[in-house]
Amino acid sequence: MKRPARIWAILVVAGFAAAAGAQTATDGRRSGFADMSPALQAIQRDDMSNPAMLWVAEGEAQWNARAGNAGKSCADCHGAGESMRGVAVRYPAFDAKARTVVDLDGRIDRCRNEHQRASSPAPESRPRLAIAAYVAFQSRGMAIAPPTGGSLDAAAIAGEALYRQRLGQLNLSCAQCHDERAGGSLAGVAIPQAHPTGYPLYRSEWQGLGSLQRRIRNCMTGVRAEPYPFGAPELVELEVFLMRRAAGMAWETPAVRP
Amino acid sequence: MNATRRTTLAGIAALAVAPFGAHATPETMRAAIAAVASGRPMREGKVTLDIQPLVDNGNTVPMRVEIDSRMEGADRVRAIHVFNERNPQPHVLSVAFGPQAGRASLSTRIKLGDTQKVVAVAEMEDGTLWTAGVDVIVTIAACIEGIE
Amino acid sequence: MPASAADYVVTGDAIERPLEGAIGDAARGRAIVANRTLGLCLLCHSGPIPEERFQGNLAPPLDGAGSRWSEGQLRLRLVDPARLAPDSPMPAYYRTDGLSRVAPAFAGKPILTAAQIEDVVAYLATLREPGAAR
Amino acid sequence: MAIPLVNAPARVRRGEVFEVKTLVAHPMETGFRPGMNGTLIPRDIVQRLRCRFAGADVIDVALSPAVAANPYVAFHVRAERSGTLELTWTGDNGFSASHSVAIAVE
Repeated sequence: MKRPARIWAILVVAGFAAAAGAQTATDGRRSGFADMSPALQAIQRDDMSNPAMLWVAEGEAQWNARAGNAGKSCADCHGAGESMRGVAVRYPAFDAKARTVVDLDGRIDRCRNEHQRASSPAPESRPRLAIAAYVAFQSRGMAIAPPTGGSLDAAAIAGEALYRQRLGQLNLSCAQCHDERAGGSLAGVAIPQAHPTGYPLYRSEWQGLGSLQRRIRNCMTGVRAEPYPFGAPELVELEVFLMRRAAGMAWETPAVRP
Repeated sequence: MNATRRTTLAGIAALAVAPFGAHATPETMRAAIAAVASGRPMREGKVTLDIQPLVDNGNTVPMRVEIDSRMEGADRVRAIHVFNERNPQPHVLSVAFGPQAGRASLSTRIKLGDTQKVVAVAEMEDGTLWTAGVDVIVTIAACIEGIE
Repeated sequence: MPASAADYVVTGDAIERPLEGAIGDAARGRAIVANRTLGLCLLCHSGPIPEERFQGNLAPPLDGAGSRWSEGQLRLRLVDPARLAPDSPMPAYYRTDGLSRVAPAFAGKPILTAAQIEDVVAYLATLREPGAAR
Repeated sequence: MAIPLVNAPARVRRGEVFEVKTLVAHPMETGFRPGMNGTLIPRDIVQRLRCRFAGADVIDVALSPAVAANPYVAFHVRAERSGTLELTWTGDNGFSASHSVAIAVE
C-alpha cells in the first residue's frame, strides 16, 4: 500500500498550515467552517482523521492509472498531481473548444472522454468524486480567483438571478436564507453564508463526499422544488455566481461539514 | 488474544444483535451493561469519556475513551465497552487491549440518532469495573434530503 | 384541492370566515406547529412548545400571537402572507399558484389543508400571554 | 476499492508509546434505515478491527452499527522491539481490508 503512505507523507509536509486556512475573511464573509463545532473543525484540520482523505487517496491512484481506450493516465499528459495547483480556484471556466462554461467536475469528465477515451462515471459516484477531490485538494490554502470573460460574466448574471429566484412549494430563494438570514437559527442550526470553499466535501449528513451541485440540489429539495439535474447549465451558473461571491476566500478542499 | 478477552467480545457482539425494528432504551442499555458486569459492582471513576456536549450532526460524533491505568499488572485494562440508550441498539463498540497496547485509550466517531446518554464501562485485569457516562444533545438537521 | 383566492374572501388584512367552513382544534393545531415536516413553523419561529428543543429565530416568536392578531388576521397570515409583506420569507400555506419548479410530489397541493390551517389558527389564537410557559 | 489510510511513525524510541490513526472507506449501513422503496436497507458494517504489532495483540475492536461511516479508529502502541504493525478490518458481506507498516524501534 504505497499510495496512502505517499499521500500522507505529502500532507505531513504541506498539509497543516494550509488546512488552517479556513479562517474568516475580514469583510464579514465566513466559511461554513467558522460555524461548525470545534469537534468537526478538528476533523477538517487533521488530515490523518479527515475521512475525505480516503477519496483524495483514491483520486491519486486514479490520477496515475491508465484508463480508457487511449490507455492514458492523467499523469501521462499532466505530470504530477501537483501540476493541478491553482486549477480548482479558477473554476468554473470557459471551455473554448466546447464553447461552454464548465465546472471542474465537468472539465475532468471532458478530459476523460476526449483524451482517455473513457466513459463517464455517474455523477456523485466514487471515482468521479475521488478524482475531483484529488485535483481540488492541490489548491488548498489558495485564494478563490474566478476568471472573467463574456460567457462567464453572462453565467454569473444568470446564476445570481437563480440565486434570488423564489422556488418550490415553500417559495424561498437561496438569498433569503444565505444572504438575508445567514447566522440565524433554522431549528437550532446556524444558517451558513453558503460559500463554496471546500468542495467536494465530506458532509456528515451524507456520511460521505459530495459535490457543490449535490449540495445545491439538497437545498432545492429542502424548499420542495424540483432540483435541476446534475450537470444542468443552471447549476453551473449558480456555481459561477457563488465562486465570484466567495472570491478571495481560502480554498479548503477537502472540507468537512455537518 | 486470550480466552477471556475473546469471550468478552463475542458476548458483546451477541448483545449487539437486537430484534428487528427494536430500539434501545435506558432499560435495554442497562441490560446490556449488566450482561458485561455479570453481577460485579461498577464504580464511577478512572474512565474519561470525551464527547462534545452539543453535536451539530449525529452521524459523525467524535468520541474518545481513556482509562487512567499504567497498563501493568492488576491495573491493566482488559477491555472497554461503550453503550448508548436511544440508538436502534444499545451497543456501540468494545475494545480488548493486548500486551502491545500503549494506553487504554481509543478515539473514534459514532452515530447518535437522538439526544441521549452514552456510557463507557472498563474491565480491569483484576475484574473490577469502572464507568462514566456523558449526556449528549444532538441537533436535528432541518433540511433532511431524501435518500438519493 | 381548492386553494385559490376565489375560495376565500379577504377583508382588510384578514380572512374572517374559516376556510371551507372547517372548525379548528387547538390541540391538533399545536401538534401541526410542533411537527418539523408538517407545519414547519418551529424551523423559523420559536413558540411555547418546550418539548421541541430546537427552534428557529428567523421570524417573530409565536408567543402572544393570539393577543396580537385576531383569528381572521392569523388566517390570512397563514394563507397568503405575501399580500401583507411581499418580501417575507413566510410561505403561503394555502396557495398553489404563482410558484416555481414545485417538486412533483407537492405540485398542486398547498402546504397545509384548509382543515389543518383552521387547527393552526385555533392554536395560535390561544397564545395570549407573551412568554408564558417557556 | 478500499484503501485504508494508516498513520504511524516509521521510527520510534524503545519504550515509547505512539499513536496510530486509521481510516477505512466503508458505508457502515446500519440495517435500520429505510430505502427509497420503504423497506430497510440491509446491514453492511465493519464488524471488527484488529491490530497486532511485532506479533502480539494491540487492540481488537468489535464494532456495532453505531460506529460512524468510514470508521476512524486511533489508539496507542507500546514500542519494545522493531516489527510490523498489522491492521485487519473484517465485516459483513465478506468485507476485508488490511494494511501493514514496518516500524523501526531504536
